[in-house]
Parts: sequence; C-alpha cells; structure tokens
Amino acid sequence: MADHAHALEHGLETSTGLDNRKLAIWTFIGSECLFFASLISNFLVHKRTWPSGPGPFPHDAWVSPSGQHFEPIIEIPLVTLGTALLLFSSLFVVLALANAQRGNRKGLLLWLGLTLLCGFFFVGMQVYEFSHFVHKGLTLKSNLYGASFFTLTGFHGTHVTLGVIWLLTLWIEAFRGKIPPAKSLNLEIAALYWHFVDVVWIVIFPVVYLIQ
Amino acid sequence: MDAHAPPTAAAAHDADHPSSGVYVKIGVVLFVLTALEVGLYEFTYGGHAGPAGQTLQPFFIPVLLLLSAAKFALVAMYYMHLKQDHRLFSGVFVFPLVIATVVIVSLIVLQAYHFAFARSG
Amino acid sequence: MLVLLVAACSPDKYAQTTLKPISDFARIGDDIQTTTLYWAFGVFVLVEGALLYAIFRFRGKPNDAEPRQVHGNTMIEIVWTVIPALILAAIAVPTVRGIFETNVIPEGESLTVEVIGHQWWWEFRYPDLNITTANEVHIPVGQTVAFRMHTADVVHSFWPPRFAGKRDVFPNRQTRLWFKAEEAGEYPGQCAEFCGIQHARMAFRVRAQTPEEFQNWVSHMQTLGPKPAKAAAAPAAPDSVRTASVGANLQAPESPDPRNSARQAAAGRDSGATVSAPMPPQDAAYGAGEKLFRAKGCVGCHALNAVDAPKGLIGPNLANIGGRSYIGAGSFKNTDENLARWIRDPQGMKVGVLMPNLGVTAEEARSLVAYLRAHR
Amino acid sequence: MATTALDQQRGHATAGHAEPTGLWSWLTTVDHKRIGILYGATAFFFFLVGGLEAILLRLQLGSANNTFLSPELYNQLFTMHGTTMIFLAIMPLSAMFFNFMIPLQIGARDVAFPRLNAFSYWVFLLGGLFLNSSFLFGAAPNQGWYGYANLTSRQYSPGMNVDFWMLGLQILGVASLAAAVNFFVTILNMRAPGMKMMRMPMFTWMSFITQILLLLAFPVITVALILLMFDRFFGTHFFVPSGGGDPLLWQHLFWIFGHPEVYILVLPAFGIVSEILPVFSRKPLFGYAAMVFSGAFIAFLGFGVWSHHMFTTGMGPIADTFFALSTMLIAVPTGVKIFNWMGTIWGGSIQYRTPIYFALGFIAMFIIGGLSGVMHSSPPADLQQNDTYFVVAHFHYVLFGGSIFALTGGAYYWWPKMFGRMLNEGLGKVHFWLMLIGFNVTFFPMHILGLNGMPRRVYTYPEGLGFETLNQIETAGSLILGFSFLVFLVNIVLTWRGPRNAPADPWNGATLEWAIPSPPQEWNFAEIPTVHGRDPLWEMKREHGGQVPEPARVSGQGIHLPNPSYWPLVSAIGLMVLMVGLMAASLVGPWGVVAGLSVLFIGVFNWAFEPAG
Ligand code: HEA
Ligand code: HEA
Ligand code: HEC
Ligand code: CUA
Ligand SMILES: [Cu+2]
Repeated sequence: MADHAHALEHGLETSTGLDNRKLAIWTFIGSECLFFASLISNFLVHKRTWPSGPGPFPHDAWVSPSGQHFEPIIEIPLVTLGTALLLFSSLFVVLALANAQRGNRKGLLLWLGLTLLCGFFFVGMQVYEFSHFVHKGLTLKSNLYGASFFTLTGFHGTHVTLGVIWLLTLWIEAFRGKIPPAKSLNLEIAALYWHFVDVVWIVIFPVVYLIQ
Repeated sequence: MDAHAPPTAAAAHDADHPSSGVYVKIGVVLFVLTALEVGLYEFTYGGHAGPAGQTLQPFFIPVLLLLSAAKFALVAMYYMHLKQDHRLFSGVFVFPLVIATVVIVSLIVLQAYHFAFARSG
Repeated sequence: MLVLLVAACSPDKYAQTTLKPISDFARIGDDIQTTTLYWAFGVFVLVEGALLYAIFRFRGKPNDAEPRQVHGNTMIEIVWTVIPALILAAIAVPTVRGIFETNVIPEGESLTVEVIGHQWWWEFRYPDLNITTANEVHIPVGQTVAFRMHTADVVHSFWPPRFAGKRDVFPNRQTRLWFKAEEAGEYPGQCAEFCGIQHARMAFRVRAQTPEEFQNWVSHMQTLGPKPAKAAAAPAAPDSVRTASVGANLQAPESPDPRNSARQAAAGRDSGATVSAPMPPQDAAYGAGEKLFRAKGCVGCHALNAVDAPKGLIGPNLANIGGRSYIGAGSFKNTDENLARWIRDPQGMKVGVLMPNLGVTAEEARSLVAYLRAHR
Repeated sequence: MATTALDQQRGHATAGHAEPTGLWSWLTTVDHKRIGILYGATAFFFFLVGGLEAILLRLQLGSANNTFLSPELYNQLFTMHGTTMIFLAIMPLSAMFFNFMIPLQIGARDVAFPRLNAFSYWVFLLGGLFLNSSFLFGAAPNQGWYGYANLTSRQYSPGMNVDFWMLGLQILGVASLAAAVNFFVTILNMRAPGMKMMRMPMFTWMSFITQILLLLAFPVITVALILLMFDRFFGTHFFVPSGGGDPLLWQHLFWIFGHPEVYILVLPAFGIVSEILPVFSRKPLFGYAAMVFSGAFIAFLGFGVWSHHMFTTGMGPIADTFFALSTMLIAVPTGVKIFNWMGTIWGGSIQYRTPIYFALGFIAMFIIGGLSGVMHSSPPADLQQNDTYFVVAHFHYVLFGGSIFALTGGAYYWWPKMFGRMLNEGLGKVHFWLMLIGFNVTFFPMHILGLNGMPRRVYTYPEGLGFETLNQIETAGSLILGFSFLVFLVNIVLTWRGPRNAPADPWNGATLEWAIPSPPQEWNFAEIPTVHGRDPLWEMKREHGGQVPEPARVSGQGIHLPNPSYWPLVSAIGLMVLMVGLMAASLVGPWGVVAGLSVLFIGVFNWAFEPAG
C-alpha cells in the first residue's frame, strides 16, 4: 500500500536523489521477497504430503484402492501459456513505460492495454485452472499438496489481480491524458511491482509445476 | 495520480535507458528459456520422455533452477532497470533476496532432517 | 541480604532443582551450565564493576570544563572485541562436545520406555516388558533408560529435572531422551511446554529403584491383569500419517474426543479395557466398587491391567493406582480423601480436566476408593 | 477529491499557520509529531494494561495452590500480557520516538509519506483494540505469545481465543510494515543537506536497522498467521498432524520472525541510550563507526539464530551446533556496544539528570539479561533452562531492564521537546530508584527459581517444591515496580498543570532536535539546516562560543505542509471491518468481509487520488 499519490512534499531534492515513491516500492518488493519465500518454503515442505485421503496427483494419473480414477492435475500447456502471458506482459509494460517517457500517448495506451490484456488472461487462466483442479478432486482441504498449492499460487494470483487494477487506473489516467512524460514515474512504479509479480512466477513455474 | 513528481527523475534517466529493441530481444530470450524449460520437462518426464530423457533426470532440477535464475536475473536487470539504475535499488532488492533464499534452503534442510531421522516408528 | 540470597540459592530446598544432577545426562548439562555460569559471573563482576567505577569516578558538575572529546580508540576496541570472542570460544568447546554427547542414543543394554503425552497426564509403556503405567515412571538405577516419546494430542515436553533436560514430544514424530540414574528415590517431573488449561498440573514422578526393587516391581506389574478378553482396537500410531507411501493410513484420528467417549462409556460401550484379576481384600466395598467401576463408565476411559494394556485410552492406566504417591498427574497426594474427592469432583480439583464429573455419591466413592486402593 | 472542509483547513493552516486544534484535527492529522504523540499515548496506555495484567499474574503466583485467578483466566492473562507488552507497548513506544524524533534528528519537515504514517497509527490503534476486545467476550487469547501449533488448531482450541490473537497480530503486522517502509525511505531520503549516513545520530541509525528487520521479519509471521488462519477457517492442515501437517513448521516460521523481533524491540533502545550517554557525559559517542556496524551485525546475525528457541525439539547435533554458535556470536557485537557506552562515559563529566539514570540502569540490567542469554545458547544447558523461570528472568532483563529502561529514559530525555515542559527531577529520580529496586526484586529471584525447577506458564505450583518464598518476594517486587509507574504518572500530571517551561535545549544536546523550539512548530525547521558533522548542535555552539540563542518561534509563512486527510483512517477502519468480518463469517456470511474490502478499497482509492498538498 504505497502512498502512491504522494511525491516530494517539500519541493526538496531527496538526500539520495532518488524518488521517495520509487524507493518505497523497491523496499516493499524487498519485503515481499520474504513473503513469497515463506510461502514457497511451505509448499516445498508439504508438496509430498498426501496423508489425508486419496486424491489426484500433480503429474500422474492414479486409481485409488476403491477404483476411483484420478487424472493428473497439472496441465503443462495451460500454465506454459499463462507463463508466456506474464512474460510478454512484462515486455509490454516496459515498452509502455518507454513510450510514456517519450510522451507517445498512443504507444503508451497500446502497450499498456496489451499488458492489461495479458494480465486479464493470466488471471482468467488461473481461475479456470483452479476450478478445473477442483473438478479433478483437488481442493484446499483435500490434502496438504492442494492446500499449499492453492495458497501459494492463490496469493500470487491476488498480487496479479491487484496489479491489474493498479495498471487499469493508470490506463484510464493515460487515456485522459494525465500521464505526461513528467509523470511517467507513476507508471514506472506500477511497472516495477508488475515485474516483481512476474519474477515470482518465474520461480513458481518450475518449482511448482515442472519439478515433480 | 496528480502528484507533482519532479521531471528530473524520469527524464534524466531516459537517456541511459536501453532502447525498445533491447527489451524485445530480452523478451525473445525469456521466451526461449521458458520453451527450454518446458521442453526439458517433456524430454525428461513428460509424455515424450524416452530412455535418453530418463538418464538426464538427475540434471533436471539443477538445470531448471539455473534457467529460472537466468530469467529472473534478466527481468530484474533489464525490465526493472537494476542494471543501470542507482545501486541502492539493487541493494534493497538483493539483500532480502539472499535472506529469503537462505530461509528457504535452511527450512527445507531442517525439515528434511526430521523426516529422515526423527520420524516415530 | 547476601546470606539470604545464598540460602535461597541452595538447591537443597528445591525438590525439582536442576542443580543437583543424579544422572550422566544431567551431569553433561550441569557441567556446561556451571562453566557458563562461572564465565558469566566473571564477566558480570568485571563489567558491572567497571561501570560502577565510571559512574562514581566521572561525576561532573554543571560548570566543569568540557571534558576531553575522545571519539574512539581502535586498539582498545579491537581488544574488547577479541576478549569476549575468546571467552565464547571457551564456552563453545564444551558446548559442542555436550551437544554430541547428548545426541548419541545408546543402544543395547538400555531399557526402553515409551512416553506418551496426553492432555494432562503421562502414559509410560515398557514395550519389552509388556507393561503399562501412568504418571509414575519406574526406572532402575545404574541402567541406561532410553525414552521414545510422542504425544496423543498437542505438543508437551517431558522433563525430569534431576535426571535430564527436557525434550518436547510431538504428535507426528518421535523424540528421544536417555539417562542412567545414579540414586534411588522418588523425584518430581513436569510437562514443560504449554499445552492448555491444565499445563500447570501435568506433572509426574520418577521412581528410581535399585535393580532388585525394579525387578520386583516389574514382576509384580506383570501379574496385573490377564489378557483382555477382547483386544482393544489399537488406533494407528500417530506418526504413520507421515509415511510417504501413497494412500497409506488415511485420516488417522488425532484422538477421540474425550467428551464423546465419556458419553459412550457411560452408555456402557465396552472399550476393550478389562478389569484386572481381583486383588486380595475382597470385602463388600471392594465388590461394590468393582460394579460401580463398570456402571459409572470408568472402564470407558481407564484400563486396570498393566499387561497388554490397550492403547489410545483417554484416561490413565489404573492398574497400580492404589500404590501411587500422587493422583491427578502428580498434583495431589494419593490419600483416601483425595482419591474420593477426585472420583466425585475431578473438575473441582483440576478445572477443565478431561475426566467428567460422573455423579458419584460419597457412598459410591468410598466403594470405588476401596476397589482402586486394592489395585497397587 | 478532497472535500471543502479539508481545503478550508489547509487554507487556514497555510495562511496564518495557527496550529489546528480539536478532535477532527487529530483524526485527520498527518503531522509526524502528532502521530508520534498518539502512538506514545496509546502505547503507554497499553503498557499500563499489560502491567496490570502482570500484577494480576504475580498476585496469583504469590502463594502455592492459590485460587485468586482461575486457570483459564491466568492463561489468558499471561498470553495477553506477553502479546500486549511486545506488540502494543514496546514496539509502538519505539514507534513514538521514530515518529517524533527521526524527522527532527535528520532535519526534515516530515516523514516521506505522512498519510501512510497516519494509516499505520490508525491500524495499530484498531488492532490493539480488536485484540483487547476479546476480554469482553471472555475469549482472550490463551495459548501463549508464540502460539505453538497444534494447540492452536480448531480441535484443541475451539473457541474464538486464537482467532482474536491471529487476526489481531495480522492487523498489527500491517501497521508495522507500512511504518517500516515509511521510515526506511524517510531516513534514506529526507536527510538535511550534509547529513551523510555516517553522520546520522545513533538513534536514527538503530531505528534504520530496526526498519530493515521489520521489513524482513514481518512477512514471515504474516505467512505463518495466514496458514494458521487457513487451518482454522478453511479446514487445511498445515499444522495439523492428522492431515500430515507439521507443528514444528509453525515453530520455525514463528521464530524466524520471533528472534529478529526481539532485536526490533531492543535496537531502538540501544539508539536512545546512545543519545543520552554522550549528552550527559558531555563527550561524543565513543566509537561511532563500531556502534553502527555492531548494530548492523547484530541485526544480520539475528536472522541466523532462530532455532535457539527450539533446542528442546531435538533438531539433531548439526543444527544444534550451528544455532548455538551463531547465538553465542551475537554476544560479541553486543559486547562492543556495551564497552563503547562505557567508553563514552569514561573520562566524561557526567551530569546526573534523570535521563542518564535510566540509561545507566539500562546498561547494568541489560548486561545481566545478555549473560543469561549466553547461558541459554548452550543447548545441553538450555535443555534444563528452557521453559523455566530462568528464561522468564532472561527476557525480562533484556525487555524490561533493556527496552523499558531505555524507553523510559528516552521519555524523560525528550519530554521537554515533545511537550514543552520539564518533568520534575526529584520525582524522576524517585521513579528510577523504585523501578530499579522493584525490577530486581521482581525478576532476579526468577533466575534462582528457574534453575531450581520452576516451569513457566503455570497458573499455580504445589507446596513442597520450595517455590513459595521467592515467589512471594517477586510479587512484592512487582507491586513496587507498578508503584514506580504511578510516580511517573503523578509526575506527568503535576508538570502538565504547570507552565510550558522547557527551553529549546535543556540538556545541552548535540543533535538537531534541540536546535528548534520546544515543542517544535508544525513545520519543525523554519529553515532546513545544513549539517557539517556528527554532533551538529555542539559544533554550532562551539562556533558561537559555547551558546546559541534560543530559537525564535516564527510565522512559517510560505512553508508548504502536507494536507490533513481522513482517508488513512477510513482505510484502517476498512481493514478492521475486514478482519471482524472474517471472524464473524460463520454468523453473517461473507458480508462482513465484503463490507470491509469495500471500505478499504474506497479509502485507498480516494487516498491515492487526493492531492497530497
Ligand atoms: C530485547 C530482547 C532480547 C534480547 C536483546 C535478547 C538477547 C539474547 N538472547 Fe534472548 N530472548 C528474548 C528476548 C531477547 N533476547 C525473549 C523474549 C525470549 C523468550 C521468548 C519466549 O520463550 O517467550 C528469549 C529467549 C532466548 C533463548 C531461548 C531460551 C529458551 O527458551 O530455551 C535464547 C537461547 O539461546 C536466548 C539467547 C539470547 C542471547 C545469546 C542474546 C544476546 O543477544 C545477548 C548478548 C548480550 C550480552 C552477552 C551482554 C553484554 C556483552 C558483554 C558484556 C560482552 C562480554 C560477554 C561475554 C563474553 C559473554 N534468548
Ligand atoms: C516488554 C515486555 C514485558 C514487560 C515490560 C513485562 C513486565 C512484567 N512482566 Fe512479563 N512477560 C513478557 C513481557 C514483558 N513483561 C512476555 C513476552 C512474557 C511471556 C508470555 C508468554 O509466556 O506467552 C511475560 C511473562 C511474564 C510472566 C510469566 C508468566 C508465566 O509464565 O506464567 C510473569 C510472572 O511473573 C511476568 C511478570 C511481569 C511483571 C511483574 C512485569 C512488570 O514489569 C510490570 C510492572 C507493572 C506496570 C508497569 C503497570 C503499572 C500499573 C499500574 C500502576 C496500574 C495503573 C493501571 C491503569 C491506569 C490501567 N511476565
Ligand atoms: C472421559 C473419560 C473418563 C472417565 C469416564 C473416567 N475418567 Fe478417570 N480420568 C480420566 C482422565 C483423562 C484422567 C487424567 C486426568 C488428569 O490428571 O489430567 C483421569 C484420572 C483418573 C484418576 C487419577 C489417575 C492418576 O494416576 O492421576 C483416577 C483415580 C480416576 N481417573 C478414576 C476414575 C473413576 C473411578 C472413574 C469412574 C467413576 C473415572 N475415572 C472415569 C478420564 C476419565
Ligand atoms: Cu503438557 Cu504442558
Ligand atoms: Cu531468540
């Protein structure tokens, strides 16, 4: 919750020459590293814990003693698509920023719009994925793999959603012509947050989906 | 978002920001690395895993971690501008990152000890 | 003042002291503790002395001249970095040795005791001897005892201060402790991890006995109780949930809800606990007590046989209750009055205890006491 | 989107610069000094509550088999005592000084994000009230301040007690994190010209390090609490063994946070003492650089020692060795600090005014606590000491003997600056002596009791173990200790009635806060000072032949100040409603959560688009 409407109140140069808000978002990102590290540790500790019930497995099909058939949970093509979307959105937002800094409103709107689109689709992908998993029998409650999977990816998804909302307000601002180059910092800060959410996914993707 | 950010912060740095071309190139590299990750998965574990793939399984995790670290570094250095931005930003990011990694690793090690030796039975 | 302090420090008046170790394990810790205490005391005297000296020596008056403005002194700063480091090294060496010594779990000649923590009492099983008891653990002097521990519910910590430090007990893993007792006698112990409302009254007694006494006790215990008519449904060992194998052991209940079982027990369900072979004084009160023990549902939670005792009961094994020195997990002297009070009003004596008040009258309690007293 | 009322106020403030007054001005304030005072008043209130709880605990323990408190109430009280003292007393008391003093010490007009600052305070206040409201339901947390799993699972704690604790801490965590980002940026970015990092006052330095610890430690407890919340509300089994969960994971996560937390509690205290000692010894701080680096080193090492709280879990020899050695290592930089403080007073001309009494008391008491800490760090010995009153003695010597002594000293030291009034010296000294005596009578015997086998967290103990006498003495001591704070209260009330008599620089201070009027004007510095060294005010005075003229109160015409805002308060209320909604979800369904989220969203949105000033 950075005070993002807030610039240098005092009309003074800062001691480091760096903008307060940009430093704040980096600080926040640093702090978030520990947040996701804890969630990832939790996932790694629990990923092989299947005690409380026959359930589906991430990578293998399985037939329970009672004859129930479970499909493997994870669908690599789907998440690969999501991953690609996030990666591209990172590229798009950096291009949007470059356009903002150059004062090219059209370019800004285009690239930021594409970023948003990617964000939307990523969130959509995750909603689809979650509901699909639930159909296959994996829920928050079914076992600790499910619990820690949903917690980790769910909190990441929440971050993406917040990022989408943030970028959307910026897109509207830009549309109304309120992001001249002098204010491109507003976008830069949101973009930093967005990239961070992306790098977290860069870790989650192999750790959660690819490594068995 | 009507704060009066000083024009200096954005404009001054504009000059040394890499051009859009660089961003796109990085984007391509990121995409290729991701494809590599998935390809590696398919080759060693996935539906297309043959005997050759299976012999590679021991290398799968380290290679995968390396690839993702590379992607991580590319995004942080170029898209997040750490490479040419003030070093303080790198510090504010990297220090927590190191602590975070140490925390993950040590938690895994400590828990693994328990699973290995202290299980009741 | 100082005399008072010294008097207060003397461990003799404290039955549960850690300062008078009577086992090899406790000695390891005590030696290190003494070492660190001496170092700490030395540092304390020197540093606080210097501080007091400075406080008095450098008193100033408001209009004194400004003292010399010293900003630091590299040499002396290095000295006071290195000296503490050396002191710590002196503490570290025995520490590391102690860590490894206390972590070696002796094999072979040792006696194995299984410790199971319950809210708020202790169960002790001797797997090799096939006997079970509660709240008072008997051990032979001069033989290493290896404890293997876990809990039936929440985390507790097993702590017999005269013999060893504490070790936590977990529901999903086994922890270990060992020691060789050096002196016979009866010593108090305590649960040391907060475990709910009656954590304070989750004590136990350690009865260290000469090998002969211990042998006698074991032989005696082994006579307590014929094989149960029906084997109790042994609940899964609480740790098996960890087993990696897919689908194995699913949904192990953590422990049955005691309140439920109380109800079921009162309804006359046979939990598998059996009433042990009758003891000698079989007067009228004894017979009435025996009936009441079933009728009041005591059997639902308590076993009276030490041999082949069922696992997973909510209440402590009562096979030798008549001979224990304390009841209520080391909380109250085992007098007839206390026992009767306990049977009538456990909630009044130990608020929140998992044994319900069962509406036992004074008369009935007297019979139950007579019955239980005979189980020794 | 600012309302007209706000605009008027702002116009008012900038035109004549009369200080706004009235309740509304406090609810909407973004002035770091007012927020500091709010923090201080609230925290001191909670300190008294926590102290009162402690006194009740002590009364219960005064004799064997006492029945003054029921077991359940005792358990609630010790949990709330620990939680209150740590999260609602010491941390926000430190935050009071961060707020009031850091901008003054670094020569700034405010913090980097004034509204975020207000938000932190309101969240803290509401979180504290939320936590304590549990008493109204008879469901105060009762599982101990570190809430070990699996006692906290639904099965073993079916009531709302743990819910209050878990959500309350979660709320307080938000406040701490927001404040930490704010002060981290403030200290880096808002320094006056010439105030290089290595010229910052030591209090600012230690606070800076504290913010780093907060930033890195709090996310971990946040996650642990989230997992616990999922367990309790949504039926997961992270810490529930029957579902394959592991109670030990909670212990790790808690102490990864918990150990840095204890340095969060004590580093600001180190900073305060490092301010007081030089001023009253009339001599600069000895070994400034070493002080900075030792502080940083303590904080860094603080992340690698957490398992020393878990020696009794049987982690195995390798882990035990690692954590034992890393723990011992911390004594080295801490020793450096102690010796540098002694080097500071050594050869000085010590002016015995009240603040330095507390600073010296701090050193003397903290050493004792540190030494018992080193005794804990040896696992074979700690197996005996863990969870006994020896530990209770240790942490009260470092927390009370350390943090509280220093914070009280800081209160006496900075009181004139904050309120423009001198506290009474005589009463201050009475307070000190009563506190020192009461403290030692209360807590010293705990060492002896602990080593002689008295476990902690027991609502009673039986006769025959020999615990009676010393416990009785401790209880008497705690009454003396409580009384000493009554003396403090009297001192406050008496001097409050008197005139504003404090000069700008009553103690011959060295740092910038003493260069401006007491209490400071809204904009702190009429003109931002330029700094040339570590003790800027002393240097200024030397240039002027020993004295500088009393700074004049000025009109502040043309000084630009941030606008007041009520959106931080609204956002905080939203967060609070969200938590209450979570808790009441079984009664009101998702609507509480939805309402909370909406208010939070509206608050943050308006805040974001409101002109900052
Ligand atoms: C302000 C808070 C604070 C501080 C500063 C410390 C400081 C230290 N603590 Fe403490 N600790 C707590 C708060 C704190 N602690 C709390 C709250 C608990 C209990 C939590 C709970 O269970 O509820 C606890 C518990 C605790 C334990 C766990 C005990 C147990 O439960 O079994 C341990 C174990 O190692 C420990 C060690 C230390 C050490 C080594 C230091 C060191 O940093 C101390 C260093 C200082 C000195 C050593 C003194 C000065 C140095 C010199 C004069 C130099 C010369 C000295 C030597 C050569 C030795 N602490
Ligand atoms: C900063 C932290 C801090 C502080 C300052 C204190 C202060 C005190 N503590 Fe506390 N304590 C803890 C932190 C702290 N404690 C923690 C973390 C625990 C562990 C909890 C756990 O196990 O979970 C603990 C546990 C603890 C116990 C052990 C409980 C147990 O294990 O069963 C005891 C027992 O004596 C105790 C006593 C005291 C006393 C007598 C004071 C005294 O210093 C208090 C002095 C009293 C006052 C300062 C108040 C004065 C009040 C008045 C004069 C009345 C006026 C009131 C109003 C106007 C409202 N504390
Ligand atoms: C719901 C289960 C339950 C029932 C029914 C029950 N008890 Fe208990 N009993 C317990 C538990 C649990 C304890 C351990 C309490 C503690 O110390 O925390 C206990 C303890 C005792 C003890 C003390 C044992 C010791 O070593 O400390 C005695 C004696 C006893 N019960 C007798 C009886 C009698 C007689 C009855 C029937 C009238 C009875 N109990 C019925 C659960 C039960
Ligand atoms: Cu069992 Cu405390
Ligand atoms: Cu610690």
